[in-house]
Amino acid sequence: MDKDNHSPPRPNGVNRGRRDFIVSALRSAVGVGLAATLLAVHQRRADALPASAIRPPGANADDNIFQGACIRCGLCVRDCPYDTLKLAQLGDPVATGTPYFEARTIPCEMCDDIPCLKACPTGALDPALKEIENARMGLAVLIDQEACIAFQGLRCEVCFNVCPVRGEAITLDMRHNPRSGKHALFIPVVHSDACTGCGKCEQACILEEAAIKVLPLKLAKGALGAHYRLGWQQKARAGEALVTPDTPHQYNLPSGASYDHGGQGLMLDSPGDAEAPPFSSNPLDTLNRKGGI
Amino acid sequence: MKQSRREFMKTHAIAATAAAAGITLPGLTSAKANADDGIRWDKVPCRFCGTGCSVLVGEKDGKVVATQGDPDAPVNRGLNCIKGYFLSKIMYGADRLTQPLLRKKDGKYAKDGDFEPVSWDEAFDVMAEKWKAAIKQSMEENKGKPVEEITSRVGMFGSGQWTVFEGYAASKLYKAGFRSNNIDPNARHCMASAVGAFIRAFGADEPMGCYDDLEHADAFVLWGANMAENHPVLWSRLTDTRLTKEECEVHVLSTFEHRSFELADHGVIFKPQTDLAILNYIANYIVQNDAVNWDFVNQHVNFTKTPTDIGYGLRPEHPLEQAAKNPGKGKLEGIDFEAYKKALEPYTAEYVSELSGVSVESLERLAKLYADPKKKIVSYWTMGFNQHVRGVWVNGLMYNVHLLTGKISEPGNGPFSLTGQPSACGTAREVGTFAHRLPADLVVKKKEHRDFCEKQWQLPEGTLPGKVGYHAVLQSRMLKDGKLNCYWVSTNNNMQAGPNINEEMYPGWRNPDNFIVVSEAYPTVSAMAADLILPVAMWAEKEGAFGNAERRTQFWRQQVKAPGESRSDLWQFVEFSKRFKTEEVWPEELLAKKPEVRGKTLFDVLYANGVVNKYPKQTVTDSRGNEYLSDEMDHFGFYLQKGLYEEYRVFGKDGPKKGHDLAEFDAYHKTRGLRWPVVDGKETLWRYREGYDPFVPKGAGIAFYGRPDNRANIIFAPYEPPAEAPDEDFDLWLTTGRILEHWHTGSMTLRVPELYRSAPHALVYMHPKDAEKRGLKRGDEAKIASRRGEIACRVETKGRNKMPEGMAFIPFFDAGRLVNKLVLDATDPLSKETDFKKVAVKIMPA
Amino acid sequence: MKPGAHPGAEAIAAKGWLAAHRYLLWRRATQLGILGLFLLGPWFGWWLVKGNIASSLTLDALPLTDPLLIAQQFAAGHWPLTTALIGALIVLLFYLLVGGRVYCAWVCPINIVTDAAEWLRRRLKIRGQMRLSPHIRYWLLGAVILLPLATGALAWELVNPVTLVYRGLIFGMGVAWTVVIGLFLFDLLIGRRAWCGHLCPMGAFYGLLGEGALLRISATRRDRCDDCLDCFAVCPEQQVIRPSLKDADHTPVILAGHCTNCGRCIDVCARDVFRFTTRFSRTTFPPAEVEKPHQNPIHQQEVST
Amino acid sequence: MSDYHVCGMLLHARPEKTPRVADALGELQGVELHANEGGRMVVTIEGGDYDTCAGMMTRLACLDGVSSSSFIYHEIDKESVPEEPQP
Repeated sequence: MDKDNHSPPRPNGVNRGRRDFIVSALRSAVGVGLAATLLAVHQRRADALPASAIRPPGANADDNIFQGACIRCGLCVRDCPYDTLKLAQLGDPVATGTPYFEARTIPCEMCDDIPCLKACPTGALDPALKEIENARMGLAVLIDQEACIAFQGLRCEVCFNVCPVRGEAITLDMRHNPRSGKHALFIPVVHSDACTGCGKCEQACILEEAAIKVLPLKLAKGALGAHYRLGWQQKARAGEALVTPDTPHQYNLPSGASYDHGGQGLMLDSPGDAEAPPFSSNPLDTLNRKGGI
Repeated sequence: MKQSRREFMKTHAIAATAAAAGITLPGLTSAKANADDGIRWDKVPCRFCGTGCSVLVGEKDGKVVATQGDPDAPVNRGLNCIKGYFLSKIMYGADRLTQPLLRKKDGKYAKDGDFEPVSWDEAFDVMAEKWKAAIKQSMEENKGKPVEEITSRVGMFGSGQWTVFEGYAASKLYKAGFRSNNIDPNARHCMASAVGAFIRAFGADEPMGCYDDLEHADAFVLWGANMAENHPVLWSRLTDTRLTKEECEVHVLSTFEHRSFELADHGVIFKPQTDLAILNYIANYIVQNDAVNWDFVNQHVNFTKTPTDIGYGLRPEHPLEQAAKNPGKGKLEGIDFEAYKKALEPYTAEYVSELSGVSVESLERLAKLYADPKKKIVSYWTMGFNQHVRGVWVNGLMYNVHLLTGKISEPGNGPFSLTGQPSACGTAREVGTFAHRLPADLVVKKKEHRDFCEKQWQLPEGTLPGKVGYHAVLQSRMLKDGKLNCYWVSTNNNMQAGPNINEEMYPGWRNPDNFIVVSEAYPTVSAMAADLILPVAMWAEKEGAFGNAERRTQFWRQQVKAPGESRSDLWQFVEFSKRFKTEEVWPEELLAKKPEVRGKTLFDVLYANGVVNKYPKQTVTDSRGNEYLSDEMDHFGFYLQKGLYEEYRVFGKDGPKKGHDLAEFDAYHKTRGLRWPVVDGKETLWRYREGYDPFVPKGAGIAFYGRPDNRANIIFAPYEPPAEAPDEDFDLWLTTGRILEHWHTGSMTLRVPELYRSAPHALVYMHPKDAEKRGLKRGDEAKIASRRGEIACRVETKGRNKMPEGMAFIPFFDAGRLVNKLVLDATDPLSKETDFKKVAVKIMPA
Repeated sequence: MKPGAHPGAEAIAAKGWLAAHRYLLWRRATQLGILGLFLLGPWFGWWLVKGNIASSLTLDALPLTDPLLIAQQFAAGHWPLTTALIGALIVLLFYLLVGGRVYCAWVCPINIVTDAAEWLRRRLKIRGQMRLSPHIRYWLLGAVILLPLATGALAWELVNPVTLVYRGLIFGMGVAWTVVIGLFLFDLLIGRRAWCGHLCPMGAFYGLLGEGALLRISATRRDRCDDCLDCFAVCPEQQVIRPSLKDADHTPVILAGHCTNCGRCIDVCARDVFRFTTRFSRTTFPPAEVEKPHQNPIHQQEVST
Repeated sequence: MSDYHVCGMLLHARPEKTPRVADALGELQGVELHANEGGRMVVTIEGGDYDTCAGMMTRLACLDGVSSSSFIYHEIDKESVPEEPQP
């Protein structure tokens, strides 16, 4: 309270006693409380980041936490060499003043030295992020498999070509094209363990409306229950069977049939061992063969 | 429109009958719906690469509104690549040229004037005046010279993207009309080495296999061919075979890792130029391990060797050229197997491994594959082999391996030289628009061939010059030296795609006493460097015919009118021929031999000669009653395309070189193309193989009838170093090439907004360590300089091409980053094809 | 103040227009100068200063951060990096020295808007006065600090007009103009100095900060005051003047934290009663002999007591 | 200028014979097979005038394997239309 304002006589002559003070204080408190709750509701709405707005690298996946850490200074916007980032303006569906980018217009170019993160004074863009490949701004998802012409068998792969982490974040799954019978499908497949959500694929997609879009992680990712593991992955990761493998199996088989336990199972006309090439791998045997050429 | 009403009548008939039979016809309704939205569909081959996919073009209200992959086309069965997907947009770039433009200063042509729109008459007047002056000077210089010596001051740079008709008409205009062999296609930059090797080994151009090899081979070996990006639909078929066929293997050899390595079971990176050594090693392995298919070799093969140390096709005064013992020599010399075996001996695994940087295991695995008689192998290559200072040799060494093992002309077994452009085969090679060729494998040097051609074209004897004309790189040099003064560039963008722009090409074009005409649809770099620009009709705006890489000739009808005053190249050549009287182009002694040509124009002699104008005006229709435009027919009053084609077809049927038969004109409108030789309407899949090739006599099994003794040539050639290699100050290799999203110089594909967005600028792909050493990182602007020029572009270290240390790659589609300023105009001295793949450069921060 | 005349008219007459607007011009120069520094980058590409008043980086070396924002961050449970902390410390010390609410007068862009509203209000002689208690801003400040505890985010920054307008000017206004117009009308129609004087939590925060400020305005020559009341008319925090000017046993120095050190009273006082000095200055000038005649009877009598 | 006649015919054939009939239809000029369900075949005949259509109908009727044929639909386009080249 303003200690030296012991209610001197006011110009309009009203003598404010303690009662008046309490009444006006109460009125202020109620008014401000109402304003605060309104603001809290507004904040709740602002926490719901629209899917098309992506935070810069290093931002916390939970946008509420990010909005607590970002003081809306715009230094990251200034240091982005590609004018990707912009500060949300009043009326944008994103919390006012916070930095975001829209992949379809200007994606993040995945700079190696992450200049935007270095510029952030408050650490809202987590300085623990050292490699841009570890950023998780979002996750690209090939949403519309009907529109994507690669799924129809055409050779597009533009999203694969532009990806800065190609081969890890996005790979081409090559499959037989049953319709044409003699062509292959080159299906782009995104891997969430490597995709940084930079949005270059969404920008480059040649369709009128991008078939591949970067979505916030919480929208894009499901989660396998911890109670279940994929057996073959665990075995691969362990490098050997988790449970001691069977001793070799024996079978009663008719002649000419063989059984491959781990593979094909029953093989009726068991092929002889692959014919060796008609020449020995040691050239001298051939050269010193009797009888000349 | 009338035809769609008929369509309704027919569908009503079907519907009524089906109803009576109680059958529901789902297809029926869609067919009806299809007819409803008023789009007329017709088949057209794709405008881009040599694969030759067929697309259906949808025309409505005079505009191409949509395209679709042609589901019935055997090559692509309804599929396209990303460029094919956008075919409907390439003709509608905002800055399309629609009027002839001439450099003028205060109303008159001036070399340094600015472009001003002019009428076609004024354009042709200025051109005719320049051409006549140059031809007059040539005729004086040729006085008294035999026909084997005469030269000319007029030239043309044509294209493997010409239609068959345009190539044939241009070839006639120049060789017969102007008596100039200085006409060369841009296929010189892409297939000349392949042509040279085909003729030397088999006596006949064009591959002996076809695309069906893709479905029958056990193994594929790619040599310097990034099929994944440059023959996308063929790569899709190759991938499908690899996925669905047991033990199918894919081996990819290249100087850097590109997208085709994704499918490679065995990827091999070798040092530039050492492919010569690797192939000799494989041949040596086959010979040492007695994997030679003796009954094939004894019956069908001769052993020869080629002169060595033949220089690099540079200017005669260049030190490298002076140092060469046999510059440009290529005469084969017969040898026996022992001599061949002895010549191969130095190429041991250790020597080649050390030279090429490829491990001995890799080399052996490759050699074992070729040597294994049970493995059917198809070898594919494109510019890696062709754009090579020893391109003819390396193509030949590839044939040696296949001939030694007899793996040739069989389903899924044989060498296959892939073609880059849609009609490098159909137009440039088969129609013979090269400086040394005539149609159907005939050559200008042989009198017998010239006589046949003169008879066909009803020309006086001795019209056709016998001296080989200026090839691509020589044209640039002759322009610069002022020996070539009138130059017409059509359907290519050589100022951006040709080598050594700064030192040779640009000075040549801007040489004041030259007059450069460019026929172009968009304001490209070549158009900017020209003196006169003629607006052209593109692709579906004209009737045309392409011949793809598997000898499949595909025709298409004109779908829409060209914008403004644009005319097809064919119209331009034939119309321009009207400006010349025979007296102005042929000397007196020639006219004396055939007096009736006196006073006639070249148009009368070359095109209104009773054969080309044999087919009267008619409406061009399809089997559904749809009617199509034909601007040339309306203008000239006869079916020009059909006349040209039918005259050209005789060369293949009755010419000295057999086995080049083509079907009649109308057959190609009813089929998705036919693979020649087409005899009694039947296509040939594998040439030289009894049963598949009608020209192989019964019981012969195989006959390389292109050669007099039906025997192919195994030609030994040694390893020789490239023209330019990295040294202390230019310490990096640079190679150039294409990417999937853009065609050649991007003049069409960069005008499609979506394609521009997917790949807007050329990048320099380099190894991260190389970048780091030079203070560069991904995304930085770098300056790339060679001894001849420099450009700047951004660095890419994580891109689609993973470069080995010491090598960089820059695509040439970006008009703002002309990588061909850096490229040396060294060529294969035999094929005269430029080596775009080996340049020494230095890279530093811009 | 003579009826019909505008406050400061006498001062202009007495010491010339320029002297009568000296601090006002200085203030506007500073406010627009700071804004100009931020705009050098986006407009001319000279990146001397990056960011905005929430947090900035000058010459890539000097970080400056708004301490109120840092306080909100602590409440939101986020521990900012040392750069932001150093920036906040520097700003904190600066304002502790020169007076917290110097921010309001010399930096904040909204001040220009509310001053303009006040000026127009006076010209149009709008009398409407909503019963707003000047203490609401302290409640609002409390809410602004506590909201992040509840919501986890800097909720106040969603609507904070000060940072909103400043950021808008530098990074793009969007619909922020509505806030400017809203505040202008709010101050013009609802009440005198409604926003800065009653509601703005930043004002409250910097006011608290300014309690112990060194730089103060002092009515050193209150003896010469002729009760023209011009200083009252222009002062945004009128309550601070009376004790120092009129209460003889109160020090002439205006110690109230609310004083924004805007210097407007110095400008408009024809008698040069006020002057910038430090809070410890006890100097009062002896009456009369220094002064030129032009004695005012009331004044004479006042001083002597 | 010739007119354009289109007729719809329904042919019945034994199911195992339909492939042979379909091949035979393929050889004929201006005849198209549109549907074939359990031996019932929907066929259209296009021709320039009455007697070509009529001739074709009789030929279809006596095709080997065709057990019965019925004539369902006929429409003529009288308007003068340029000579339609034979497919």
